[in-house]
Amino acid sequence: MDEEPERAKRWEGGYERTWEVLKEDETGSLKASVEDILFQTKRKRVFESHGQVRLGMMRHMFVVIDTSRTMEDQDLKPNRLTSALKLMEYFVEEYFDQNPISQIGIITTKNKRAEKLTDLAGNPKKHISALKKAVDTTCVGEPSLYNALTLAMQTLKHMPGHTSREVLVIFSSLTTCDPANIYELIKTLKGLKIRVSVIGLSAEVRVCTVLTRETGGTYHVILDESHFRELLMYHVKPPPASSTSECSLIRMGFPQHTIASVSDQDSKPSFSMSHLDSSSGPGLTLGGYYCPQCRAKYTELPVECKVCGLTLVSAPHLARSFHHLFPLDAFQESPLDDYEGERFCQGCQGELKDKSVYTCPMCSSVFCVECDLFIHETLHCCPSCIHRQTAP
Amino acid sequence: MKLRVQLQCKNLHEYLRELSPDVLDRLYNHPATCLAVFRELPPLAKNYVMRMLFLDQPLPQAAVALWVKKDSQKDHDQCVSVLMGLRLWHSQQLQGGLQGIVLNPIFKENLRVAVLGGGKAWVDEGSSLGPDRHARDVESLDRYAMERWEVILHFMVGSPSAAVSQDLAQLLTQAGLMRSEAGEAPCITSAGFQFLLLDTASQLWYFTLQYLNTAQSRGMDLVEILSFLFQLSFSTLGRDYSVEGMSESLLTFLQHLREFGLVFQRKRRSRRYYPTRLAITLAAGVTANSASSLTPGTTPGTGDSGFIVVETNYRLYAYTDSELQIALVALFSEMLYRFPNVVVAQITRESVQQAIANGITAQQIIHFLRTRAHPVMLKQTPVLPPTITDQIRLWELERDRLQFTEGVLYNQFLSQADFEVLRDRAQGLGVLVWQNAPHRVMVVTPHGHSEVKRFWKRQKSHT
Amino acid sequence: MVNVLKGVLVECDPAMKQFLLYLDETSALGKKFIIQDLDDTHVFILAEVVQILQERVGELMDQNSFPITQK
Amino acid sequence: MASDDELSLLVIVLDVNPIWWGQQAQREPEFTLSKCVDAVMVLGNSHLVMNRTNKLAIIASHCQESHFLYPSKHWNSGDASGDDSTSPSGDGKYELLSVANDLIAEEIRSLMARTEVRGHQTDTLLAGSLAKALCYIHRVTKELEAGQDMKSRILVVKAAEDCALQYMNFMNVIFAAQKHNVLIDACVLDSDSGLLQQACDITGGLYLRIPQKIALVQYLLWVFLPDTDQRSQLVLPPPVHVDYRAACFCHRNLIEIGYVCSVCLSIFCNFSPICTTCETAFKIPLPQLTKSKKKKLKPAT
Repeated sequence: MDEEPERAKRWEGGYERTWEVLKEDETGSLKASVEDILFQTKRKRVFESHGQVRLGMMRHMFVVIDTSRTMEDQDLKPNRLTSALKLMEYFVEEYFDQNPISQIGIITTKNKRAEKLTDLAGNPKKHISALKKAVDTTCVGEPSLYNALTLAMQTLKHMPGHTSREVLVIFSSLTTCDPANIYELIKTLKGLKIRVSVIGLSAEVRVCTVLTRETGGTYHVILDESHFRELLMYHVKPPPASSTSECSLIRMGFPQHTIASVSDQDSKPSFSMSHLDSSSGPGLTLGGYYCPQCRAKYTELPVECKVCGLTLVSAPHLARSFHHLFPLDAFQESPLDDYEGERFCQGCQGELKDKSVYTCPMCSSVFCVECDLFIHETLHCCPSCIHRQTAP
Repeated sequence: MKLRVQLQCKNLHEYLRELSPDVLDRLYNHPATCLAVFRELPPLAKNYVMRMLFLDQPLPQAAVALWVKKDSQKDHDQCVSVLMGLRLWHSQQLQGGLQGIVLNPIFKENLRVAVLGGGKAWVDEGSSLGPDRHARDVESLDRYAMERWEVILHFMVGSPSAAVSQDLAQLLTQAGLMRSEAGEAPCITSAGFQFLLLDTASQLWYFTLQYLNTAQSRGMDLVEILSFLFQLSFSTLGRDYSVEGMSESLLTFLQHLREFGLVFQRKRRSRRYYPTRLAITLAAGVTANSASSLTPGTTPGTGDSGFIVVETNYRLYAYTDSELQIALVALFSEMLYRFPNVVVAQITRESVQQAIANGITAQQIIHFLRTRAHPVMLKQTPVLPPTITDQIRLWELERDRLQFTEGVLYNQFLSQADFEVLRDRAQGLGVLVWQNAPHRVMVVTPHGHSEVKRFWKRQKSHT
Repeated sequence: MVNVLKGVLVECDPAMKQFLLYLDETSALGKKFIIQDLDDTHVFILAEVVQILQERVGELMDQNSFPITQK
Repeated sequence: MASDDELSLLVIVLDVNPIWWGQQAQREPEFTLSKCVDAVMVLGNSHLVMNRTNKLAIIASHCQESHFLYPSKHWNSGDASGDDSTSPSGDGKYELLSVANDLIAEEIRSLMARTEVRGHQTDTLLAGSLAKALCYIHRVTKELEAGQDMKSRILVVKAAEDCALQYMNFMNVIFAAQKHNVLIDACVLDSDSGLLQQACDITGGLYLRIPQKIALVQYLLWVFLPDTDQRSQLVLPPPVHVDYRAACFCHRNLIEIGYVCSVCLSIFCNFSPICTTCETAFKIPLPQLTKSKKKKLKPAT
């Protein structure tokens, strides 16, 4: 654990002639060249999606947010804390969008202490409201990586083996105040198969490098806000499941939603179980989801039944993550000049004007770059292939 | 005492509502007007009209009231009053004594024609004349329209090169945008300054309204020219139309429109005309004109959209070579540098105060900046730096620290009852400006004074 | 008996009112002009001083403003 | 009043499944495809006249393809100035509308004439049409000028049956729509559609199965013409009961309690030691239950 990481630093690397990438055109403008580079980066993300690997679809993740004094720095606007919390809200939403039956919890650390903002739970609303409230926290003192990780570990180690155990640390400070040897803790984390990833807001810190390397996580330091966002989004996708992780079939309930109208004589308002713990909100409602096992009522899904412990989800929740399992093949890029046929995109009907067209390998329909991106990032299915399916 | 004259720009509804029922009914005889009126209805009212478009039976009023949710009752009432006010809805007694509502049959008929077809063509297409040898493309029409319109604006700011017809100059004076002393060249008024800062669509609409107000005195038929105007706004850009079958007064009107740049006609006696983008966006100005409208209403293709960059240090960069635009910017800022395609100006307290003294409001300055903001500025939210907008408003408020209202003070009442009687009377007449019951003091407007005094005298004689 | 007086009602913030009272007391406009002090935000004044009063207020504001930009 | 710079795009997906419409013409000769197209055109026209900035697109969803009826490929999107070759209106209809309507009629005629029907599929490929609609919406959004804002919604006028094989694609489309805040409305002419019910429920659109086909125009104008702002004010049909139960991957039964594979989230109605979808062996040893299961259930993508 003592050897230096082999990865060379950027400044130790070869002399990069970054300016030579830019080329002037006849009129001396750099526009075409710059546009080219932008165009390439746009496409790049599409290719990064991995193919058929086993993914850990059920995730348990703790997000540790540093709320030490350094979070008051104003290099992110308006300050690091506000910016980070804002991005976290977006992250939580995306996370549940892509990992419908996973759970997340939030821990904050300041003043050499760590405390849980929210427990592991599968409903985004609670986390988001907690994050919204957290904007007013005062950032004081030093963070404690050790305490935060211990707190996360205490909960995560009880999670079943078929789920992933992850910790994501948003680390702003350059120091950490640890009550004991953190290297011992890293060993324990490794033993418990908890993956720890770190997003640094200031600069690379050695303890984080070691931490992430040992536990199999990733470590990045942000460049700016958009890069921060990009790095967060990287953690939205389910990670490849480690070969040692267990698999199992999980019993789940798919409750029906019953809508009772006020005019209906038989319907009576009843208490929702999800309101038992929180005093907020009206307890009595008419319709709801009834647990198929014990008939307890809930107003929102997904939820773990408080009475019988059955996980209740709806079919569309599961369907949300199908696209990870059956990813759409990347389209082939070919120059427009080589393409013969109608110069219209099969997706949006727009004229193909860019210098490249994208062909679906299955149905050989052509698409423009915008549609190519849209199809791979959001739609996850080829509009033309759908038509071929039933054709014999 | 100088009270600021606020440029009042009515929207289409306010204008139409002032017309007599007879004129309104005649207006609805043309599909184009129906369409224009329909389009300017509140969104909810539009849906009401659509729902009733294919119904021939009157609907019970109670049933219509059930269309909206309880918490939107206010919007519903407003829609009903608009529809009734424009005589689009008629009440009718249903069998069994219920109050029913029916869509104005003429309006219904013509809106159906506009949406679904049928009826006779609006105008003679130019195609009856055969293809035009001097056909104009969209670009040249845009250029032409802008040129014409700018001539008017130039004339208003007093550029020596700009000359307009007698009619137009007279119209500007009548509209209160310019003031002409006997024998002297007309000069711009404070209303004129405010006018200049509006966006083109609103300017056009304001101007058209003024034109319509004076139309009848020129012996023109209001219905005829309104119909033509709306018809113009629904025509297709870049297509030619024939003047065949137009009445004499309509032809005069066409000549005026030609001068404003709303239509293009190659020669005065040419048998065909092209509507320009100004004419087509005329109806768009109807909604955008509300003074509080904060939305950037850039008119596409008018060329003057998007050239101003404002920085938080009160620097203003205007990327334009138009004399007029520079003159407009100079209305409220201090010019620093002038380059062939850009001017640099500074927004200062003095310059803004000067503008405000000219009758321009802070809101108008901000609106001007926002509607002409450079595309780069449009990408950020808010479009203008808040420091600038706030400061401009503060500078205006600075002048408004004292509010003056002319009035007559009544004090030294003998009893609380006396005070209350007189106060309630004044309030009933709507002339009460201010009152303080514990001190028994009240202020009424000067013109309400005589009435209140008379009342008081009578009151005294009774007791 | 009711007393009737013609004039101008001025509505302003309390700070501004103090300035008006000061002008009145010092007879800065050549004479007393406040007819009646109504409440914290209202005074009733002579109509003829409005113009000059506005100028004085403008002057006051000018004194209290500093150029926020450098050229 | 709706601000001028907020555009509203309505994409109408019209089911033109020839088999269904053929049968329909025999069942009820007074309500045919051309009647339906007329009704849709009335809705389209009404939407266009509501506001100057309103935009419209109509997609015909056929057995084998989705075809844009309006705007056509050769038409510059959004720009009102059409090419001059189109014949001018001969009657009192608003010029823009008559040009659009002629185009729609022309396109649908050529579509129906061109495509030959193979097999006897009575299901229409709605998912494909919706996917194209979303691509189109995406493009129009990208083409907006700075500072402009657009609200878009999709209206599906559905005739034929659901296609069960489309489930996964349909769900993907629904989630994409939800992500982009695109409402999906459904006007169903025939039997209820479970997929569309879910689509409307998830995206917040309206689902209505109309009791009287002949009155289609009125239903369209009353229920589907108002945009989101006015919908919050108007009293509209209540949400329908949506069946969110899952269908197991092994027998396609609707189940209330099932078993989900932790790796691929396949749903099974009872325990099995190996996941048939991802071939993962589960840790918990269990007595062998049924082994006769279909090998691959995922549709070829």
